[in-house]
Amino acid sequence: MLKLTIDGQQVEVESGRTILDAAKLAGKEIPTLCHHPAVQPAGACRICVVEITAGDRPGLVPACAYPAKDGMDIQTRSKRVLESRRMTIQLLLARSPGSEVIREMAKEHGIEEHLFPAQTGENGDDCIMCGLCVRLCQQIVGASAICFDGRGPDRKISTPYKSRSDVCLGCGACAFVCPTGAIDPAEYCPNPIEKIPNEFNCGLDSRTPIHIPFPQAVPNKPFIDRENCIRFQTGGCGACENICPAGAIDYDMTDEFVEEDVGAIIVATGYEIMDPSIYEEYGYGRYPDVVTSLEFERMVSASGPSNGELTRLSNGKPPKSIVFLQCIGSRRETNGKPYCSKICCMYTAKHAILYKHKVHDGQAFVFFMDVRAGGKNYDQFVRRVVKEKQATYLRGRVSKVYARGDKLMVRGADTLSGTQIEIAADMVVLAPALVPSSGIRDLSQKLRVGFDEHGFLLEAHPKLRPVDTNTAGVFLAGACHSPKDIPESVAQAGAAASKALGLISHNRLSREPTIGVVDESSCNGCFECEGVCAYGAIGPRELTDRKGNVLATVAFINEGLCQGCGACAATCRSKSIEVQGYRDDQLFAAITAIHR
Amino acid sequence: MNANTAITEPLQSAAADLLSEGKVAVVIGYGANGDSSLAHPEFVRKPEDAERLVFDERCFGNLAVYLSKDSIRQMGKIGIVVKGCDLRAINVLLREHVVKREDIVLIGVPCAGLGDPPLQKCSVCEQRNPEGCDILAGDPVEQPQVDAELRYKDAADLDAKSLEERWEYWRGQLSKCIRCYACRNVCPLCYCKRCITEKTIPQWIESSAHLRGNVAWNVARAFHLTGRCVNCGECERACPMDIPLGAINQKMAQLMNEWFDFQSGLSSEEKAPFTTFNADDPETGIL
Amino acid sequence: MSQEANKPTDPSEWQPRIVAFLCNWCSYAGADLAGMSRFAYPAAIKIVRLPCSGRVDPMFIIKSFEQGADLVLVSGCHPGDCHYTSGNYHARRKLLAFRELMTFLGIDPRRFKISWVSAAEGAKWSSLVKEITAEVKALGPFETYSELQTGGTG
Amino acid sequence: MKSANVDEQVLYQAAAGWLKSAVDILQGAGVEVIAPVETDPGVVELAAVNSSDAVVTDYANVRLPLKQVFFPISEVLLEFDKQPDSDLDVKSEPVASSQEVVVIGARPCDVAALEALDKVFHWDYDDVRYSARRERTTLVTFACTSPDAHCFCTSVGGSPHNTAQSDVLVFLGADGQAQLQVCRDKGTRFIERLGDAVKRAPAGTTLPSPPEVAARFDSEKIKTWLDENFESDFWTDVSLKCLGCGACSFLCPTCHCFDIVDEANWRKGQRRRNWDCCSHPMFTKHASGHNPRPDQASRCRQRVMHKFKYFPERFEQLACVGCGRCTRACCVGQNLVGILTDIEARAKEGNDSDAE
Repeated sequence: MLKLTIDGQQVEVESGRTILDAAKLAGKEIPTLCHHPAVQPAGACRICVVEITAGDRPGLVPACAYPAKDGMDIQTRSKRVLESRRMTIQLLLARSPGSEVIREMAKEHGIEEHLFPAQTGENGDDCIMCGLCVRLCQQIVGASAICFDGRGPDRKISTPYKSRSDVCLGCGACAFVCPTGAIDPAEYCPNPIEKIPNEFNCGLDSRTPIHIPFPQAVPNKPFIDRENCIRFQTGGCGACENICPAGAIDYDMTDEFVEEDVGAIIVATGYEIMDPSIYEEYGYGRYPDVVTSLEFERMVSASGPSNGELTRLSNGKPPKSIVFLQCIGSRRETNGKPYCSKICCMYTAKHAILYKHKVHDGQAFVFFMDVRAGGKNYDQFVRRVVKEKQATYLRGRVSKVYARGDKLMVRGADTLSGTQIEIAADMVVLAPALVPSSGIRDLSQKLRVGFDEHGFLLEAHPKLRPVDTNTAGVFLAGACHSPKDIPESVAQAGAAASKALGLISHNRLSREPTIGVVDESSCNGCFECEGVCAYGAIGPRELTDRKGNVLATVAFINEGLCQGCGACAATCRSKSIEVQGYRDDQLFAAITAIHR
Repeated sequence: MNANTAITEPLQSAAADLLSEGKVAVVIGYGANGDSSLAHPEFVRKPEDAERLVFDERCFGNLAVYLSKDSIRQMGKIGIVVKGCDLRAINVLLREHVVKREDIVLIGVPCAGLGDPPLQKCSVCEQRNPEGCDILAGDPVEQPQVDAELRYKDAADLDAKSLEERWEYWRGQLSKCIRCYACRNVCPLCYCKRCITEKTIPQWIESSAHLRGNVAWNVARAFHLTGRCVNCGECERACPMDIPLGAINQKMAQLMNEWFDFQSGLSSEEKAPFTTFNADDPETGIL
Repeated sequence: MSQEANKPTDPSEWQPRIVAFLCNWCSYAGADLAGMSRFAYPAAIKIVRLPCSGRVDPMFIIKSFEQGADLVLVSGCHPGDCHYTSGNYHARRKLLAFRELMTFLGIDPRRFKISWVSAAEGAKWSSLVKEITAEVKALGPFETYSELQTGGTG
Repeated sequence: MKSANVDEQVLYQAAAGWLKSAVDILQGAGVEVIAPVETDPGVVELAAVNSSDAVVTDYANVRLPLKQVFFPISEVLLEFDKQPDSDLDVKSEPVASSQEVVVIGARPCDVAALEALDKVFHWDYDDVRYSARRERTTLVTFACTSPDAHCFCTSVGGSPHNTAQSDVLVFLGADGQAQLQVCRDKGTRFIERLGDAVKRAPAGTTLPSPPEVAARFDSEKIKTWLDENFESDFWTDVSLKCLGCGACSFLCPTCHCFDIVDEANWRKGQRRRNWDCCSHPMFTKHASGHNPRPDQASRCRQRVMHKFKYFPERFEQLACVGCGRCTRACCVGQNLVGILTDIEARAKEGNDSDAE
């Protein structure tokens, strides 16, 4: 370990580290521009200069590149240091007079007068020629797509010969690390730069390939989206590995299939919202200010893409009037879903309140078919919104949303007053129908659970077994079963959990006796029965003699899984399977008894 | 009877090798059976007996039927001589777990067709050179293009008749049945340890050789083979009363082909039509 | 039709015997609903309840004919609605093939019906039974089959 | 069967057209005539005929043996009925109609087989159905003219001209002529019925010599070997290819095993007697599940033992007439003569080794 003193404070660092590293450990802030922890230091911008007063050759050195040495005494804010920095900033101000970052830095260093005339035009852009982007593209991305091009005043960061590069990946890392935000990779990237939409925020902002999927994720750990990660695409980068202090990044980790034997399965796959763009009259997808309720939810969330600031996507201004449209696709027999999506009335009332929190002088309107506020305190909540004039409730449907100037004109009927009305809105929020998760049909086939025409999973009995499915051991919770709000989902999940516990907490399973039984003496072991079993209840069983020699492999019906449909019995040519209660001899007797 | 030496010789040496190397305990093949019009099954267990094996134009039998017999299986691993048509039956046996592929050695013999005039199955045979065998005895024969129309000709001829004519025909044919069950016992796919006719509680199929019992038996037989039968024609050959069982099997095979694009025994992997389904299967005539 | 079904039957009139194999969850429930909804239908039909149409073995149908049925009906859930997910799909394959086999042997396929009746289709059940009863009455007794007992070598 | 051998076998001559006259006369007298008819192309069966037109004469043998006339494939023994408002009603089927039957055209081997059947069905218990049918039936046998390679009647005590159990043995000549040899008194009655259609053959008329049927084995030697070889690997070897179907037994003119079944619903039904067969595994299976003949080897052995050992021991005759049907019908080329000559060879080998 090396011992050194920074601004009079003792600090210990490992050998091989820089003065900047040591200063960070000591909690001393040194401004940087061309520095990035993942990139080899270059000391290009000279903003990080510090003064060595003892322990080495005295003088000004760039902290980012200069190695820490044992016994060094370093000053980070000495007069010499500050003068040097100020001069550097003055030069940078001349080069990049428009850069917010440099001007902010100048302000921090008390610079009021500009010593040098500001460069203009091409020679005075935001690029401070620090070359961080070039180093990054070479060292980290591994593409070496950009370089310094030209000499003197013509010097510029660009691709060779300023032509569009075919080695540029379009990853945008250069723009990402640029300390002054001077780079637009689109200038030289042959491919359109596609930002990765942040799924959790409905694509309203973007995310990095390595990311934590959403704020309350369990486990709350980042993961790498391989399709977008440069490391997995080109083998380059590795920035996250380089900077992760815990060394937690392991590119060799692969997806794995984990097999567990379980006694019960609870399906809680939730819902998605239907794409409202199929209803052209509402203009979703055509007008940026027509958003879904889920997008609105993110927009007003403090952890959302705009940190809770509600602005119009078209022009960034706060929406002064907003219209909420209910039942978009729900309760619609033709070209939609016939069912009520159940949660929209309540969340829309909530959204109206949230809107008023964000835009105090805004005006909210809600077009509704019926307000369905069945639930504890639900109706009171909606009435409060109406009474407190948080929103104007209009009973009727909207026929058309169209743009006029920068306004969205919402034309609809108010059936209570019997009038046609048109509202000039800044934002329109749609409440689309809830639909089951898109993979539900595949899953239901795997679990052998039925689903209705909309894809919601079927319960065993609508009144008596609302949490069970017809497949023993599989239970339902939440919106995979039908649209449900949070309290209902929680209640059903609790019920499902207790059903599952009830099932697995006994040593023996009790069930209805109408199940298939194999006559092992005549079973051929052809396993055609296995093919027709909808429950995967049939498997092989080896018949052995006393010494353990296998005499035959015959079908075995798992009593816990069999539901007693009898498809196996009808398929068995040797009649070696009987369904108890519907045995062949019983049916034979029934058939012969019919005829006198 | 001229043994086909181009096949018989490599066949004998292959069998002798398999036996002397201990790769199989028995080779099921055909034996000369004197000057009979039918080469009989031969079970060779010693290399020196391999010379008893022949292949000629009298090798009608489908030896796959022996793969499910306990008396043969007890011997150990089985080498079996198969024509292309027989191989289809073995594919079904493999699919239905009657035998394991590793427990048998397939000695394929090319076959340009048997019978004079050629058997119906031979005239539409698309497996003259059995594929996927461990050993192929003799050189491949030419595989002519087969007119798919002819594949189900016997069934189609009967289908062209009216319902009443067909009933008259089958009434006559099924009346002859003496319930000897030769059709069942010769069928490589009728390997049930207990045939449905032998189950007495309940007795679905009356054992009496009256027309009612005969119809029930023949319907059950045909239905149990639907989607499985490889149309090897052994049932019809074995029937001492010359009932044209092949036409019934053909009819059901034709249906499976038409409805599900399925021909039995072409692979051991494909699922049998009655063990799977498609949501958009044919549905005509359902109320 | 419904009036006819409500009329007391003329004892001298020949009554067909229809055997129906119904799945427990759809068609049997549909027949139940027909009863609860007071939809009348002819009494010629005798019902054997099964868990699923997939339980039907063609032997059931043959045995019914042997026992003197003039018509056999198998009814299950509509495709996609099977209580057991896929029983009716398997039944559909087998029973349609079985009907083709019957037809090929010259046994009148009009004597064997397949239908899908859901638990909600009480009215369909009632009209279906009326329809097939009328049809089998027009066809008359199933003599092709009833005479079989005396035929054959024996 | 109440048709005793005649003291002297008288020979008659019949001109062309005698067969037609015979059928007409018999039908005129209300007699049921059963004769060989072509049922399928190339297939001849015994069946009731209305006229002589359908009767064929140029055939080797009928497919189903003569036994079916006396011992049908399936016959009703009794019928029962229990209606809700009445007592159980059991009706025994009439044993046989009293209608007279003449079978014209069975072959001598099939007819000779009746000797074995007569003994079985008449042994400790008189099978009234069989006996009644035998009693009402006259057998006018056609002497065999075209034995084939599978025929071996001469090895089991028969011949193409065997008269055993025949009432009349007919030697068909060219152009529809025939010589009729009366063997039993029922035959005499048959000849009387024919009236002018036949006349006594002049003294010294010779019968055609029987066609050659080579002797294949000595049944005595076979029995000796069978006596000592109940347990032998031979049975396993010989049964390997046997698939256990019933074709050989069902077509055999002497096989006579049967099963009795009830075919009923819960109100009424029939008790039937059906042909059965010792090759079928179910034949000996006990209700317990135990099967004393558990494999095809023991079943094959039973079939040979029964015909060539047990039956001769009990009835002093073989239960085989050498018709060769079993060999012709076998779908795997099992050959009874082959089995028997193998046995004979083994018997010789045994003797030789004993001598050493």
